[in-house]
Amino acid sequence: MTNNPFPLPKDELLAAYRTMRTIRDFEERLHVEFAKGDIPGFVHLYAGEEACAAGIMSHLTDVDRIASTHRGHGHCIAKGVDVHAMMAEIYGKATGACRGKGGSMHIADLSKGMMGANGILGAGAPLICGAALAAKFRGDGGVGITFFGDGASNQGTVLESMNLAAIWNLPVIFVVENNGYAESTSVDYATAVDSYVDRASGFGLPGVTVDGTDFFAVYEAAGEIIKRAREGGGPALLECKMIRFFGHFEGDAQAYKAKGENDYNRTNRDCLKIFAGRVTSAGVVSAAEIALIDREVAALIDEAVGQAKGAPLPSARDLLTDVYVAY
Amino acid sequence: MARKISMKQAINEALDLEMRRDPTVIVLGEDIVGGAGAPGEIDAWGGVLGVTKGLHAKHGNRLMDTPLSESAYIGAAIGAAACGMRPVAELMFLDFMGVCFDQILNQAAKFKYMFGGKAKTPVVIRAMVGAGFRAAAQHSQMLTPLFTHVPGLKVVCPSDAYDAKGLLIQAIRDDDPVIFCEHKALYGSECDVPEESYAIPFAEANVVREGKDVTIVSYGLTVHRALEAAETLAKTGVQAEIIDLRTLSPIDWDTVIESVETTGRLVVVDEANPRCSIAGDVAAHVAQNAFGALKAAPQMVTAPHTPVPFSPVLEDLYIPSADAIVAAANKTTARALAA
Amino acid sequence: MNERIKPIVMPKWGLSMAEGKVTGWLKSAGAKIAVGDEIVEVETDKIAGVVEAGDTGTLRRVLGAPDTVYPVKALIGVIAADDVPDEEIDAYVAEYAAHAAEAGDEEEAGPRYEFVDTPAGRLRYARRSQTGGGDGARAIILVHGFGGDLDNWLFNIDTLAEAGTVYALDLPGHGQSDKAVKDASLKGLSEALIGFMDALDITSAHLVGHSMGGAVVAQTALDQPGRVSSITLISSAGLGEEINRDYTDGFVAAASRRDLKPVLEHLFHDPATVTRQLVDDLLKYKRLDGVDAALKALSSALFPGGRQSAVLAEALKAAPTPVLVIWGESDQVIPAAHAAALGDRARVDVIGEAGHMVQMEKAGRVNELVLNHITA
Amino acid sequence: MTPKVGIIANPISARDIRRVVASANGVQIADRANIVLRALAALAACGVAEVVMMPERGGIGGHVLRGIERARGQSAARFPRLNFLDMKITGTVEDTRCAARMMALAGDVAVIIVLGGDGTHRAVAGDCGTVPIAGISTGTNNAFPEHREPTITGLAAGLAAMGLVPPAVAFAANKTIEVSIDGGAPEIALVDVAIVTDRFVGARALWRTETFRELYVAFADPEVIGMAAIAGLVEPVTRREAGGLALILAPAATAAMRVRAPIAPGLVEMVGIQSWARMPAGTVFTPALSAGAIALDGERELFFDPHQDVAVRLVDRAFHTVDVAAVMQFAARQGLLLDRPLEGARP
Repeated sequence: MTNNPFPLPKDELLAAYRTMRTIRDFEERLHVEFAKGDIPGFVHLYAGEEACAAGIMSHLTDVDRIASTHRGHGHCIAKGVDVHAMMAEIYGKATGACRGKGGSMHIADLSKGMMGANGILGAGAPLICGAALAAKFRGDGGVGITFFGDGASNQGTVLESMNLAAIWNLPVIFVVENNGYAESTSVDYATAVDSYVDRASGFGLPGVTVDGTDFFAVYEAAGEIIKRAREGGGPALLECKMIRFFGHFEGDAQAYKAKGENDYNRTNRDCLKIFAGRVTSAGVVSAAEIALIDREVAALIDEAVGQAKGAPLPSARDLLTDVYVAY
Repeated sequence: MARKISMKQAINEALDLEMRRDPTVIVLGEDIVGGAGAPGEIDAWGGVLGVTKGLHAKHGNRLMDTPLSESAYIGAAIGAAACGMRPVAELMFLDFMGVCFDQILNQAAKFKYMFGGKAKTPVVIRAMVGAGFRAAAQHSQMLTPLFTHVPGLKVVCPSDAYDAKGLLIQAIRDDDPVIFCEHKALYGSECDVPEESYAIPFAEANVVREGKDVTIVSYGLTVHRALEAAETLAKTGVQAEIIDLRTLSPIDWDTVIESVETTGRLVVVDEANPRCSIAGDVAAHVAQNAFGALKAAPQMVTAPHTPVPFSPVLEDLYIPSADAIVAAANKTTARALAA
Repeated sequence: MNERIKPIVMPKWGLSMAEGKVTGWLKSAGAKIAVGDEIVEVETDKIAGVVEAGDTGTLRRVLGAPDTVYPVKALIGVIAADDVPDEEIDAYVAEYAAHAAEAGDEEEAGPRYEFVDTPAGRLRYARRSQTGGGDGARAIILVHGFGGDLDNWLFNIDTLAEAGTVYALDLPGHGQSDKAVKDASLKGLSEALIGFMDALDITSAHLVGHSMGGAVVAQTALDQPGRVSSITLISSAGLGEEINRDYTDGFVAAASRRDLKPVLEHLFHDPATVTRQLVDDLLKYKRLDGVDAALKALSSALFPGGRQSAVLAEALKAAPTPVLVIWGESDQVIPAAHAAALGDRARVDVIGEAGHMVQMEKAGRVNELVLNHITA
Repeated sequence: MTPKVGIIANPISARDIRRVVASANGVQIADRANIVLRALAALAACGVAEVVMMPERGGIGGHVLRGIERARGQSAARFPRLNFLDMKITGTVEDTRCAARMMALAGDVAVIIVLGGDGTHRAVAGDCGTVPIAGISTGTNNAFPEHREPTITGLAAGLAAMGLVPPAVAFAANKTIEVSIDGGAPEIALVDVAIVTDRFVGARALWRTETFRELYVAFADPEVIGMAAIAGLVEPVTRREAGGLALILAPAATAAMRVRAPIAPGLVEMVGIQSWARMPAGTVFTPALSAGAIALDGERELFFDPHQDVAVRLVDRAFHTVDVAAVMQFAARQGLLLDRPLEGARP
């Protein structure tokens, strides 16, 4: 169909879907594998929140930098980090993205502009100010995006960074991924004024709230905000209202959620379903094309898990390397 | 060529030279220019004690005043370092680490390792350390041991202007995060410093005085106290060898061990509080690795296990004195036993 | 002042020397003294050396106490003939002290290091000429060796000024000259020397070179014979292939005091000469930006693989310039055997109990030989 | 039965993309709470004793209660009694609809004061039945609520609620536009319905003029901001006169006629116009565009595909609002707020 009413050409629509599907399958698979006991440590899953990562990262290139959260797999995949290296890292293997030294919470690939998932909530905000400052000094047009949750939005680092970004007019976008829960604590309890846009206003930053389950809502708003920042318009805040399909971490019984909440959200607020429904009903993408991506992604994740399981473990020697560039 | 300048000037010169050499070097901190946005003069302060004065005129907006917001700007310096810049961030007083420690402890120090070696964070965090300014408990601490404890960080503490310049230049060129500790009581101290750029390698202790009877290991201000003590000791026939560690992480164990193997006696002088201090670290290392060479138990001369007091009479008691060093040295020699 | 009484003073070895320590007397009071006799050992924070007699007579007073520090020019001994009465000597000593107090800061106005811009960069040099006495028209240029600087001539520059105006320069990459070495070959260094002479309007000069500096002055004599009145080659490179790689490579590689000290000990007959301060000063030099690159460039151009790349002996034999060769017998850097490389084409002196830095260790003898050679 | 006044203050409105693409602003939570306090003080001055308010979790209610508490500590009875509706809070527009329904069903709510933008007013208007609305604008892009000091709106609402002003004077009828897809339950717009080529809701706000195709307005006021301004600059139609206006739009580059219209705060854009016509009440209009999105009062809310039928219809006298200007004029003429404490002593 030549008449594409969406703000992305068809190939980019397909790419966005592939990104979201890859994140979803990656996370769903981790949920299963974690339960088997093969995966060490803490794992925080991004399933349900894919539209946010994909909608924002569709506007970025490797020159743009992101600082992620503890729930970073989605950001990594959308920013182009290799899925095989990620999976191997989560399994603690020598072939992992961080050679098995970081794990799920610290996957990074600076060559892709991914400055790391981060186990310290709110820590990415100052870092991304630095990334944006570097971009400004270099004049390379890069922007910095820092992701944080509704919980971490109460960290001083985030608020200090908004001030810093504002006074230095840094190309920084503060993205609040508001899934309603800071671990198990409701946003209504933990946040004095449930308006992150108001907080941004306090620093003179424009803020926008969008439905984070709607790829196009995120895509459009992020597009305008990123363009503005790239052109020197300064920092802004984007709040994405999202759904977390799983618990805070794997093993979380989610007793704090309402009865039926997950089922309702899976049925009615699944960003992949919403996206696929839109593009197919508009006739731009066929159901067969969607199905093909689904199959390809499933195979990719199978392969990644298989490779990760078979990959070598780090050796004792690796314990002592990579602490310093030179010491 | 060399001329006498103060440690303050030496630091200023190091920043100037490195900013000239490398366009990715930027300097940020509170009041490092001074007067930003105010109706009066720009470069009104040049840092709270004037260390960066005049650099703004030479390098313009590569020096940036920051809001009083240590988490944000120390973090920004670290983020910029991870993105190819070589920022020098001034924390003013190292005591302020409390409000930005996460960015140092969990971010800068960890990136290289946590990301499997695929990151480097060439940031320098300059900060004043040490007592003697009647600045009381929150502006006078020698917090070096807190940083040497953290793998991934390098910790430097020069004792004179020559070392300050060469070590700061090395710190800026170094690819790892460096905590650069400047003893405020030494800012005015002068010595011969070449005009040219030079870098002093890390983990290269300086033997500032040679002696055969007792090894005194120190860094920063107390190196000078140790030198005073050595003069006193010399009058009684005890020749003290004084080692200025210069860098605390990495640390030059070889020089310390070699010296102790000659003298058989060790006194470690540290302005930090005693528990888990540099003094304790050095004493333990020597005991473990050169036990056979020791003729007496190693002695530690440190600040007491108290906060830094305000009243001058108390603060003077707080800082390790030359007399205390002499007493400790005598304790390691038979002379003390005979007395 | 009584002209029959001659003072022995704390010497000033180099601009930075302000004081020195008497470490021991080699002659005791009442001993007969001849010119050039080693009288007293003095140590500065940089170097240990010996004060040689400039006069004949009897050592009438030993004033400098061992292990005591005296300022430069302080009276530490008195030489006079036996028939000078003790009262006169005591009066002299008293007067000397009073005079020294008056002289005060005068010395501060003494010669400073100077700098000159040349095609090879900005070069530092020291200049000495004696007002009255010496022959100001004669130019003498002292050229240090690999990794050295003009202070290598600490014990020579003042004495040699008796024969003319002495210049000691820092070659490119050395001392306080520009650290960039544009051409690290012998030709390049020789051109730098000619550039130095041009910049100071020195049409011709007696060239004295030590080690690598010897090869440089030899090259200059070959390329510009009209501008070179004579050459003196001290422990010189360019006379054979052998060179101690432990020294050349070790000097380039050493980054710490611990590494550098044993390397420097190769330079002297008496390894104790290598003081902590000497090592520190060289380390300070080696740390300067550009020095490492300069030394590596020179080392790989001149001593690749532990062999000297340029041997000029045959060419020198055919050249007209007068040549003096001086060597320390126990040289551990370049073998003293090379002293014979020019056969009877040159005057040769191999000095005992001296190493590669023979001009420092046996300064009196070297100065005497050079003065004779230049004024011949 | 003493009449009550209802207050619906929406904490979640006004965070749309126009803050970025233009320089729109919004009223912050704390300021919204202050607006409520000002309105409450005005209501108390009119004799309103009890107010019911929609609960929310954005912080307005808490701030208001703290304000009342502080006032109570300082002096007495500046504010009426305040109660919150007993309802489940979802944090979505459904809260607004629910509160409007409950206030309508209660029977003793005489007027509902609404804080919000066009979207909030639309949600209330759809569910408040016959209870009149007194609107206070807090949104970005508002054409419907008047911009006025909330104390005055509070006074007018209070006077009207207490029956001190005849309903014929106090309350004005308003038009709406209904949109239904495939004959389903209609959605309403208070000001305008725009048909755009986007086939997704996205960031909701309208700011890319090249996507504009059709526009239906209940009133066309050249003094207001937003899509209605396009119509207002072509042919003004007041809120009170019958019928609206329907316009066929076109890309500005190729249009026969263009209007420079303030389509959002700080955003004055060239919009191409192909034709326009009066839109009588009750007549069904069918968009010519076969598929796209439908924006209600400036926000994309619905989308339709080629196989779907879209019907657009103007409704006269759909709901009522407090006519603040008329009430205050009446109050002045009748001396409703005059007081003569020394009257008895007059000669």
